[in-house]
Amino acid sequence: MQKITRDVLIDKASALLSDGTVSCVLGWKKGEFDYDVTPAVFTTHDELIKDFVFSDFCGANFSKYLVSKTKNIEGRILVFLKPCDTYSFNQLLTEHRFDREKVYAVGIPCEGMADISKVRAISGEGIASIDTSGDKMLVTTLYDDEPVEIAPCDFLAERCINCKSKKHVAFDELIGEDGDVIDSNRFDEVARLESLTPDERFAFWQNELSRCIRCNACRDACPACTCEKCVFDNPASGIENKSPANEFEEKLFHIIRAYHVAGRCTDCGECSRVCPQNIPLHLLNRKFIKDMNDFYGEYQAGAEVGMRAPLVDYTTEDLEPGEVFDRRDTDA
Amino acid sequence: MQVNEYKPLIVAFCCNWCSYAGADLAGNNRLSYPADVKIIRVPCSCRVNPMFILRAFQRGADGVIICGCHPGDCHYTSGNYYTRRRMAALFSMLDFLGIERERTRLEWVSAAEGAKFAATMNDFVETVTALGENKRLEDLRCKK
Amino acid sequence: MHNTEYLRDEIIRISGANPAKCMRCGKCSATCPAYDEMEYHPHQFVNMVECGDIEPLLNSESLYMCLSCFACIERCPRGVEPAKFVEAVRLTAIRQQGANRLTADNVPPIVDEDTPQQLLVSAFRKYTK
Amino acid sequence: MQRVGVFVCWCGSNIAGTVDVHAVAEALKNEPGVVFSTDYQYMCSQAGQDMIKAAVKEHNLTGIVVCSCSPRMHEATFRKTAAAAGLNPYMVEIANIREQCSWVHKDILTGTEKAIILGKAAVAKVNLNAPLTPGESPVTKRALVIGGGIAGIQTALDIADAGFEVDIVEKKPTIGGKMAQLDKTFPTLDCAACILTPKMVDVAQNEKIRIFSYSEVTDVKGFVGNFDVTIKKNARFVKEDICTGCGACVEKCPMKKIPNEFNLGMDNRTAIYIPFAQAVPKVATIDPNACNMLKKGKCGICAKVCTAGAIDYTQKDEYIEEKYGAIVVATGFNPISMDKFDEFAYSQSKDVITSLEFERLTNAAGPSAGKLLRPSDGKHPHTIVFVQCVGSRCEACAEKGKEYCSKICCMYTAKHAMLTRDKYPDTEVYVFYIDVRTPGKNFDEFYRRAVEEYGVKYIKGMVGKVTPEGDKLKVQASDLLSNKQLHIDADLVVLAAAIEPDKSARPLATMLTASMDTNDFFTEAHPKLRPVESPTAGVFLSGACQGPKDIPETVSQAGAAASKVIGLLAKDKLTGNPCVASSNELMCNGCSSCANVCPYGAITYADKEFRMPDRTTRIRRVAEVNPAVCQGCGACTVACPSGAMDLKGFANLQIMAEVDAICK
Repeated sequence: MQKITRDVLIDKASALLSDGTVSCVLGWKKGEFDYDVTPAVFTTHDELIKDFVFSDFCGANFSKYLVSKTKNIEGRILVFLKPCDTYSFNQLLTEHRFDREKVYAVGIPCEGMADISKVRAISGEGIASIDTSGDKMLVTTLYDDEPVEIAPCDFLAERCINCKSKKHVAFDELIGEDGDVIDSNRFDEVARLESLTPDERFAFWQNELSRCIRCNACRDACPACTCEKCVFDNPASGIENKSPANEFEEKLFHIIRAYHVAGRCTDCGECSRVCPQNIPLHLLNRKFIKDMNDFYGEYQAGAEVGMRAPLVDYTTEDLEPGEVFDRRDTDA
Repeated sequence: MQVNEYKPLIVAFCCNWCSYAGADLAGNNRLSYPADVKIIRVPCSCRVNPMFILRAFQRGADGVIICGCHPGDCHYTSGNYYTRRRMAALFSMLDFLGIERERTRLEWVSAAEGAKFAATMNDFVETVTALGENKRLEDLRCKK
Repeated sequence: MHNTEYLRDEIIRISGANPAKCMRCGKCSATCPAYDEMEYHPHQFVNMVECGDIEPLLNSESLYMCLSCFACIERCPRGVEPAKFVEAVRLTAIRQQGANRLTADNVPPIVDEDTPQQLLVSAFRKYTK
Repeated sequence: MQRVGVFVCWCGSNIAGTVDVHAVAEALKNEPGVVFSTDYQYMCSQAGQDMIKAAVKEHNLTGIVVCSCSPRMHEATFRKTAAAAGLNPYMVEIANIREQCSWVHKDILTGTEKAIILGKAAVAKVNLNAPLTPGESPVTKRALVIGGGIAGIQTALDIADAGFEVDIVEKKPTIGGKMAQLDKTFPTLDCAACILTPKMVDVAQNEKIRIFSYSEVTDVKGFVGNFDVTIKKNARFVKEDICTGCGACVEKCPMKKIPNEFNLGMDNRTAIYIPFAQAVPKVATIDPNACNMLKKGKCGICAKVCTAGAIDYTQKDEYIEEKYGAIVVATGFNPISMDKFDEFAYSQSKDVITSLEFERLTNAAGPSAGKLLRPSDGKHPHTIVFVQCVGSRCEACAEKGKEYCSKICCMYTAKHAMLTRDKYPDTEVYVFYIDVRTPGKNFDEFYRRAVEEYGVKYIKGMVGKVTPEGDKLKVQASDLLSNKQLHIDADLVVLAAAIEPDKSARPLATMLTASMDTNDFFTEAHPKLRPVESPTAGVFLSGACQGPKDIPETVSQAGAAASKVIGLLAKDKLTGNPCVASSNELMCNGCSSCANVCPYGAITYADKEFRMPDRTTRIRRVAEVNPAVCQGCGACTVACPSGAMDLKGFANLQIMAEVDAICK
């Protein structure tokens, strides 16, 4: 259950619209069901009243939308940013992907967002409505009279259980209290996989990646994947690839995608959130983050605007690729 | 009795200024290494895109080795430092996916190190031969 | 021969310092307040450790003349830390059987009422295994 | 598709001995695009080259593959051949079947097999080659020298001598630098001023040279041949063109207690001042932090006494923009601060001085008019202790000293010691050294003379402690050779302080995108073969900004830098390497990843307008590569996530085609 309510956000948005601070609002719009919330642009108070929602299903990271939504608008756009979104916001500013002057950022607190597949696993199919009671979630399905009660630890998304920061690193205005960077256990799963044998790791990823249907949802939601033209869509890139024909191409796509966002990925977890096949794609990104932290010192993409990512930097004393393995073997 | 002895296919990316010259020196000194090694000349080791490495594996390479100037000696002052970071990250990721880490290597070979070039190639070929065919990052459509 | 090398490596290991870094400037000896009391001076310590010439050091009174003031460590331009070698050799010496430099029985004759407690404690720490 | 001709060279038996050249030529005939394939004994010979030219005409070839020795050997040769045949020289690819095939493989079957594969890779690449034309850029025939010490002066004079215009930017009110502060120069002992000041006058009188004194470089844009530089001329509150340097203002200025930096604070100057008698330009400068008129609006005496009317209290900093073809960095050095060396009591006693202060003390134009007197009481010192390597070769104390050897201290200390004994034979002079390093013409002889003829006491060992006691300095030191600790009652202690690059060098390096080492010395393009060039094209290095140097070395490097500059300015146009990076602006995100890794600062960004499919327009930030600056390493191509950046001659598709051909 979010501490902040829909009404507070609508009031804020309406006030900023009416005093002319912003000309439009990037917000969440309710869909057919309570859980399929989509990002949308609102321009009037009435539209907000009609469609704006804020719930445990508002996980979408709006930062990426600013790249396209700030073009060709008069005035500024209001955007609501959860703490993790602010990192992507800064990273995109570092990469000059949108004009800061065009944006009015309101930081909002976040209690963690729900993972609908986790909810569904408990409630069963046919979810008719979702309500909240205290911090619990009440899920009514078509097949049950009584709503199923689900505790946060059972419905929170993985990325929220391992939330890395409740601190807003960028905003014009903050609603509620700011939090702190959290010492999370987000690298535990990567470390566990590292401790397996190569055969076990290969089997794990073979199983995960073979489910990929190349819907491109991960790429389309990723705030680091904002290329004007993706290499996979570009015949001149040499690796144009629209659908994975075999195991190699499943791997190729995900390795290259993870490599391209390495050092720029803020670990927002959108890739795994949107994956319809529930592939733990964030583990690939976290592997790069963990490695770079280990090899070159702690680095959080987007913590500040203008930082230099590890892969576009160097020191003369860096580890050799071979030493990387030697070190890990001695640690193990 | 095995009729066809397994021969690995090795792609070596060599920077023009040090390692390619080192390979030339190995030739000048007639220091032999297996013909399984095929060299591609690049201006600097930092020109090697991870895409090229994956492409080589896709098309049937069993091992990929990147050679550049020793750290501090880069013709372009800093190119090999970027290579070192990129390859450390990429190789570690390939290992994470369960692909044999011995199939990828980064070595610094100067223009004066013909002997090192030959020794490195001999060693790499031996290592990859011991591993056998690349099965984990192959594209069956590209197989003969 | 074997013992020489072993001793040398042990001293280097215990001290955690590296005698090869020494550039023979002698600033350690120049700065040492106990210089005149010592048979082997700080720079000689470093050199002798490097050469594996540990036996004479083990038997030298110099070990107990070092005040552990660490002026040599502070001023060495190369970070060699000569006092750590003195310390390491001293430890090696007093760790041998019956080689305690100071026992409780030694204390009463040399102590008077002005002797601070702390001095005794640190002396025990330094001269007794 | 190209029309490719393949030419397989036998190289006598060098290739043909281990590779079946006919079989290679035959096999490559079947490759896509190949319309002609042959072999010949010596392709690089005139007959071989003629054969290639003829084939180009006869078969209308658009691309050439030569299977021969290493491209490092004959690529240039065959490119010229192609050009002579009317082809673009960059339509040639070499398959290295000698050094990397016939010479390293023994068996003819394996050799032939590999040669065919290497040939296929070259064919696959040449099919994707495109004609390349090296870019040309004009050269502004004027050089900028940053720093007006002996390095900058010599460089400027040499460039001007060749007939090119040179500007010197010097941040102090006068040129001359450190050398102007020295007394005598080793090993010949001629006076520094006697050899330097005529050069300073030469600079002032040379029509080709302009001096911007009391000025600094604040911005550098552009690239080799075409630098746009902004120079800030600090307000000196004196009209430079009117001031005659008569010194009347200096005489009358009531603010007389300002520490004189030229004498390192050992005496005082006035608020309006001329640093020294032979200053160039000989123009007064008002110190705005000391002048009462500028601070409080009261005084104005200098304006009253100036008959020329040169004083202008309202003068403002002036920014000058100028174009240059080449830039020489000659920012020089400074002794490091002695504040952190408490053991030598530098901050506790006036009689502990640095060697540069000693130079001023013995200089006839110095604070004591050349008499060696103690700064504290003006008495003649009878025992002098020189300490070498203070802060040099100091690995453990990085925050205090420097890891490197400062190179010049051994010699100037020998000079100081010798001169002292020569002039004042009643003084006892000790030099404490770790090693005496005197490699140089007549250097060791000089040092030996100090010992043997002048009786300077050289003691192997360092000084551990200096304690001021009464009017003496108690020096505690070790004599390593006689294994003794020495206690000397000295009257004066002279510290040979390590030298470091001037603080202005680091920000300047950033402006120039010239690289520096961890000690802030400029890095040379190649440590052995290109010692006076920076890796950044068009930026050259002169003097101690590149590493510690004495005067003869500085002057020879200054001359070398000048000759490089002259070589550059003598060209009307610069021809670049056409194998450079270029960005496809339609795909560029403007994310700056490429610029972050570019070692040459060749990438800039511009906001450009793009027409969108929906007929609207959008302004986007996109990368632009300056082909004159880019050296073609390709670091940017891998940093670019969208693949917008590619390298001509080594394009993504070309390299991948080679990979495919090899792995087929």
